[in-house]
Amino acid sequence: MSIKLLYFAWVREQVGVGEETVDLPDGITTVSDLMTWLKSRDEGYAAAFAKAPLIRAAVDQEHAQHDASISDAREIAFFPPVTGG
Amino acid sequence: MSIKLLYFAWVREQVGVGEETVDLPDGITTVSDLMTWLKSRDEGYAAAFAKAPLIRAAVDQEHAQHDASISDAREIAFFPPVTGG
Amino acid sequence: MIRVQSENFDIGTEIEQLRAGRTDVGAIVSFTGTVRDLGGVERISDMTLEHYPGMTERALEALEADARARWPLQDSLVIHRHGTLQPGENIVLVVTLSKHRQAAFEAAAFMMDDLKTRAPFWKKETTDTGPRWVEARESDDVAAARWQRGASNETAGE
Amino acid sequence: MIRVQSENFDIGTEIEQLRAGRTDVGAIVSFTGTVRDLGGVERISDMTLEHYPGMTERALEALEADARARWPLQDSLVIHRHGTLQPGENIVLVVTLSKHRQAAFEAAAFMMDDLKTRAPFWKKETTDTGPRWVEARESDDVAAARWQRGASNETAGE
Repeated sequence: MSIKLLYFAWVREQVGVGEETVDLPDGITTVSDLMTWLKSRDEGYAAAFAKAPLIRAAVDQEHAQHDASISDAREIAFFPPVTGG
Repeated sequence: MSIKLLYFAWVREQVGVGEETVDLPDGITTVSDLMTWLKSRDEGYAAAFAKAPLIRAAVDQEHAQHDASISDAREIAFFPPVTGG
Repeated sequence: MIRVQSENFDIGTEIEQLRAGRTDVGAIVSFTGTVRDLGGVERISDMTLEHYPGMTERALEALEADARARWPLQDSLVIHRHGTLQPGENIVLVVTLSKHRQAAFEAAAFMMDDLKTRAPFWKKETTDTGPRWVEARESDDVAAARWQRGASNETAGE
Repeated sequence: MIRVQSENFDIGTEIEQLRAGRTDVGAIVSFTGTVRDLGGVERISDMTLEHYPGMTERALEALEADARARWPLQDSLVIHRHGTLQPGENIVLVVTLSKHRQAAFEAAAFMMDDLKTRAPFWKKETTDTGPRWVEARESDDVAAARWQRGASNETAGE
């Protein structure tokens, strides 16, 4: 499964990239699974996703819980709690 | 006691005057006493102050209840509930 | 600052003058009340605002002082017009500047609710069927009452 | 209407465009959020707003639609900037037009509270001691929660 990933704010800074397209291994069905897999990729991802409880996710541009399914998702984003306004 | 009286909105229209200075007879010590005395003056005052419960008063430019004292007052105003804003 | 005037005001100009040069403000709230054509069977051709010169200024100053005693405001402004106004025209402007949005919102809402029940203005509408004095609304007393001491609407600070 | 832009906006111009030609509006509320210099030991020299293009527009459209489903609004506007801003500059503008003041106030306050917790923006401040990401505040979650269905903040109409 090929999927677009986006990172914002300090998640982006620690991961070292703002956007990428990845092929997911089998068995990754939730946001949480995806975060665990990303953490294993390299030191930057490990540092960013070590703070997993602080990280928010959006699946196809809608806020999503960590247990949300990512089947059929085309775009998943990770970021800290929002601070606009 | 010489005192300045002001009337606003439909109270003014029914009384027929916006402002006047009157000499009050003895024994008029509250807003309510003054309203009763005014009602006896002529038909216009009688019509206006027949609706006494609807009429609000200000003593020296501060909102006042009908039982408020008017001793030492220099200026008393009568008007309907306010409708600004 | 308070002003009572027959001339119109420009909302943007008033806000920009109040905020000019400040970097300690995080939230600016403005409320503008306008003459509304009721849009029912009757149409309003104009509205005349009568007021009590002297007492009006005192009442507006008092309500602004009350707001500033209850909420941390950097500055505030109340402008109320009198005279004859057409549908769509500005009647009243309240602006609040604060560090925090909740204080700015609450203080502006409080000032309008308080103004509606305390400031000595009276509206007379000219309608299709003749002139008539606008009657006070009970809902305005209810709105003002929710700010009474003890109703605890104050922001403790964000 | 919603807009996401790096350019500044003029509060007065935006309000006047929204209200132009209308006589069915009685209340106009505007909220402007600005870059605040904290004024403590640290000074903020600037602030950069990062956002999620695409999702930002969806989030702002959703919160405006929610507000208009809950309060009777004649019109509304949300503008949010991104990019680098100096202390004192505008960040966000919300404008609501309604027949009644309480609906205009509540809808504007709701939109700001909702925006603070849902719109994908992130602030990074440059201070005396270096850059830092602004942390989300628990008070914003509390403010947003008070509008949840069942909290009955809606105006029944004046």
